[in-house]
Amino acid sequence: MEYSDKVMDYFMNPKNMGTMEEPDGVGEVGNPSCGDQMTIQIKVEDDRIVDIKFKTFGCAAAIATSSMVTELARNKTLDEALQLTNQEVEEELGGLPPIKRHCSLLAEEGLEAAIENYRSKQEGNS
Amino acid sequence: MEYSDKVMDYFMNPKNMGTMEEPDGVGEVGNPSCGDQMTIQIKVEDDRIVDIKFKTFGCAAAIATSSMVTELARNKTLDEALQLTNQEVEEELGGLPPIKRHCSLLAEEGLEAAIENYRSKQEGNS
Amino acid sequence: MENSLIYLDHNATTPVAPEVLQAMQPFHREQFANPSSPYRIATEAAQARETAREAVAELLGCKSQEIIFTGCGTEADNLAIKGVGFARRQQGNHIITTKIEHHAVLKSCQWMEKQGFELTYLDVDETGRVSPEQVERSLRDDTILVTIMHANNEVGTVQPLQEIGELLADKQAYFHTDAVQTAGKIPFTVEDLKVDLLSISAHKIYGPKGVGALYRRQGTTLQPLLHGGRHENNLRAGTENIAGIVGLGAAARLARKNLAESADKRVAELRDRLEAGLFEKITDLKFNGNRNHRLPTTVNLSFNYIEGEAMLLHLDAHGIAVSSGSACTSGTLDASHVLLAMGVPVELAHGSLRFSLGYENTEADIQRVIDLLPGIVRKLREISPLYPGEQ
Amino acid sequence: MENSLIYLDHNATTPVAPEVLQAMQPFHREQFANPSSPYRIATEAAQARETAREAVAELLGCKSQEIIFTGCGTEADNLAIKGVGFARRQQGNHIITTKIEHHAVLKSCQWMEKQGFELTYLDVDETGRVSPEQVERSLRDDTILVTIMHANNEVGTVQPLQEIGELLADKQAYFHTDAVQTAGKIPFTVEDLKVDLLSISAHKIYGPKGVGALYRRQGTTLQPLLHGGRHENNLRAGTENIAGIVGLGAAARLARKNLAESADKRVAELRDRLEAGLFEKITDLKFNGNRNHRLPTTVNLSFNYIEGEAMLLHLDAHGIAVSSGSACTSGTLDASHVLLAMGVPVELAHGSLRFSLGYENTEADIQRVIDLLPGIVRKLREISPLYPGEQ
Ligand SMILES: Cc1ncc(COP(=O)(O)O)c(C=O)c1O
Ligand SMILES: Cc1ncc(COP(=O)(O)O)c(C=O)c1O
Repeated sequence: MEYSDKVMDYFMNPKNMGTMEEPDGVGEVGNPSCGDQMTIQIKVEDDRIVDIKFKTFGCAAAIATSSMVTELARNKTLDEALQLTNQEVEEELGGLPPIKRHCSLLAEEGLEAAIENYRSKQEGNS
Repeated sequence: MEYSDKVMDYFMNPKNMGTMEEPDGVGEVGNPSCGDQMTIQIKVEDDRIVDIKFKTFGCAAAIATSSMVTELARNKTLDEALQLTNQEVEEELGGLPPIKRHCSLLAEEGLEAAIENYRSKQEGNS
Repeated sequence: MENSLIYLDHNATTPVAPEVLQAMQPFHREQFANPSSPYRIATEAAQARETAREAVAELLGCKSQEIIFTGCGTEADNLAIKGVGFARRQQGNHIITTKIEHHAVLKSCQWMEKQGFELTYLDVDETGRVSPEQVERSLRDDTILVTIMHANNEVGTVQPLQEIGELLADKQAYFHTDAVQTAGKIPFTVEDLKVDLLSISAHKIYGPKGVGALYRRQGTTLQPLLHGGRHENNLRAGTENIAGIVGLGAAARLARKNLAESADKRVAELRDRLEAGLFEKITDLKFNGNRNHRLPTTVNLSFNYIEGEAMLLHLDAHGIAVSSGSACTSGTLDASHVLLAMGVPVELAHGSLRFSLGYENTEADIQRVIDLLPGIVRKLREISPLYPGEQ
Repeated sequence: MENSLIYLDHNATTPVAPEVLQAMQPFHREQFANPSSPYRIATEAAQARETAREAVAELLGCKSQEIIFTGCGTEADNLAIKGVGFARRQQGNHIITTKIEHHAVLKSCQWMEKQGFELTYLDVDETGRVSPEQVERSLRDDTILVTIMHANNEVGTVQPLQEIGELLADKQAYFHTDAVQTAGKIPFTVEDLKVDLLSISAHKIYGPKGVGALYRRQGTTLQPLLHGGRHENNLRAGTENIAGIVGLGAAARLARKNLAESADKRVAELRDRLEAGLFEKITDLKFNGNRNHRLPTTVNLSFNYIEGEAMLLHLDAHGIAVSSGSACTSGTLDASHVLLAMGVPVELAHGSLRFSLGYENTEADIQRVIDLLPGIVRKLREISPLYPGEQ
């Protein structure tokens, strides 16, 4: 099994790692007993993701895809962000070993969950 | 599988190999389709083997034991010669590989057959 | 890069020792003959094979005719289990093993189940140990084989084989052990363990990969797994890997020498230092295994809130090679079946590292891990949504 | 002694070529890691394994995913036969093979009979060839496997696999061939032969002993023979013998180069010279095999009135290594099952020699055999009670 240089880079030096004060939306997906869990937080202005942070428990692929999805989503509108697929995340990272593919799903789902959470709060507010 | 030096010597330079004119007794044992056959001829004087010759079709062990049995039988009385066992032949040769043990039987049986043949001719004559 | 490598994964495999490599050398191009042939150069190869067999027999305290050379430890395990199963089907249908066996044993047993055999998989306690009483309770009249590993590759727990062997002594069941992790690493003989069959592998003790052996007590009925020529007393066909076999012989001799010089004790001291150093510097650390019955080479730890592979890759970036779970099961994402059987919670099983030391490791190696790992753990815990922060 | 060795037993085994040995060297102590591990030095070992897989695939004209590395040719044969048998039991129960297979195939088939499979052992003609028509006649609806060797190790006869493969194309039966004696020695691809499974062994083509491979056409159902870790696409467990696998890869590359340079034709010329020289000087000589369909390396002759081992040992005393019958069945005193199946009378089967040449043999080697053997034959015939004398 071998990770691409880009995966290793995003894993060793993850971008957008951490938490923020008062996020507008929060997604939590995965389950530690399955080996990975991800929390993603977004700040939204004018339907656009202006800040995004994550925390991930998991293997190198889980951490790298988490970090990449936050990079890709930043500054996208919510609709654009929802278009992001795990394939795109994978491709941006130069591919993943076959047995690690499922990790990129976590990232996609995490982002979706965060947007979902933001929108349901908006509905609650409106 | 490995032969002792003595087996190799008796195989490479067999003693008493050949045939004689007018032998007193002839033994023929074995069967080419089983992989070995031996002919043994003896000349008898005063109930004693005074000359002995053999020919053998077979592996190194068959040739070496044939040669050794003729060496051991020469100058023995017929009764003494009949006491010779395949163990003795084997021991004189410094042992045989286990799967080659049966070859020393051929030599013992060949000698017996030749003495048998001599004695039955004697009976016919008397 | 290789120069500065700190290798702490000796339970996965070891480098071939220089003296082993040298012993093997003549058998590639000079004494290369097929030892089954009757000519002289073949006889030399056959003699080298028998000398190696004696060396292995001496290591295990058995007769050299009781050693069957195989192509790896896995093959030795498969041969023991399937070989006994098919040979003794008349006598019975029941096989006992444990939940923490290496996959070579576990998957062989599962395959035997498909062939109609009945299997009992014994539980272990939280230290990874089987209880002899449980073995006794599981025994049936139709039990033909009990197979329990000597020491576990992941956590290093050593099983009470002697006690189990004693209670099997008057039973019809054969007793097999996978000693791939113990042969040459801790001193024992097959008589100590009271086993009928015992598997070893060369590459775990500074020998070459691709060669193993099965000890088979004289009179133990066995069917071959590889059919063909009459090699290895008709029990394992295939032109003998003479260089490999000679390498296993040399590795066995080296292991005896190392044991005689208490190399196992020295490595245990280093291992203890590593363990103490990490416990001192890292919080929320869990020890996996049995401190009283353990391989001298091995320590397995779970690092709460973070995942094993992530730690492993950070260490790798510093030239330190360790394992998370068993190397043989990577390629799977399941948590270690051994840790789970010991009752380790799944998250903690995912967060485990195995350090397995070898004779060439130094205090400096250990110190470097103690210096580096706490920072890596801190960094990964910061990324982890599970980490509550320092309490 | 070794310096003056004339080695004419290449069908039994070959010396490891210098370039093969060199390719293997780094994988004993430097790149020694277990390729299943996720750290960097392990990845290098895994890459070396995949490069070797590609080299083997190129030699056989297949995809690299279709290559399964094994511990020897025997294991590849056992894996093919038992692996298909157990995997396809639902589809049928009948296996077809021939009477002249290597024991690795023959004994595997006999074991399958004990497991309840039905076997057909095809006859061969007096040249050692199977007829495609007979294969066709033996096919049944429940035939799941046809296994026919590519070239026989004792007499070198090459089978009409392509014709057989064509008639099996629309049948459910898989087609396996033991190509241990042909891979790397004569040019072919798996597509030429139309086979689904094909066994090879490194040590027959200047590679190391203890490593082989099975080609398995994509989609061909197979059960593993060695259960355990997920190595080799879940089809062959056991820590990979990386040095050995790299050696097989290097041997495959060397074989391709040799074939490209028509080394097979050169060796056939030497072989023909040997054959002609012996026929010229020795009476009552019988050729065993098929002059039109034969391995370039091999000539098998029966010397009337005398026995093979005796000749062999005389040649050995002169530093010439040949074989009488198959090296793998020595340790038995039965006459070659191959020669008997070809209708050779038992005495003549006992009196056979196999000369198998390699790329390092010279004209001088051949000339020495032609000079020496007639005297040896004469001497042994003088000892033989069967010899009628020169007519
Ligand atoms: C035709 C044939 N098949 C199979 C084998 C077995 O190969 P290995 O010795 O590598 O197990 C051999 C040689 O021994 C052979 O000549
Ligand atoms: C306990 C145990 N058994 C069996 C094996 C299998 O040995 P091999 O890799 O030589 O097939 C291993 C190592 O992989 C092991 O650690």
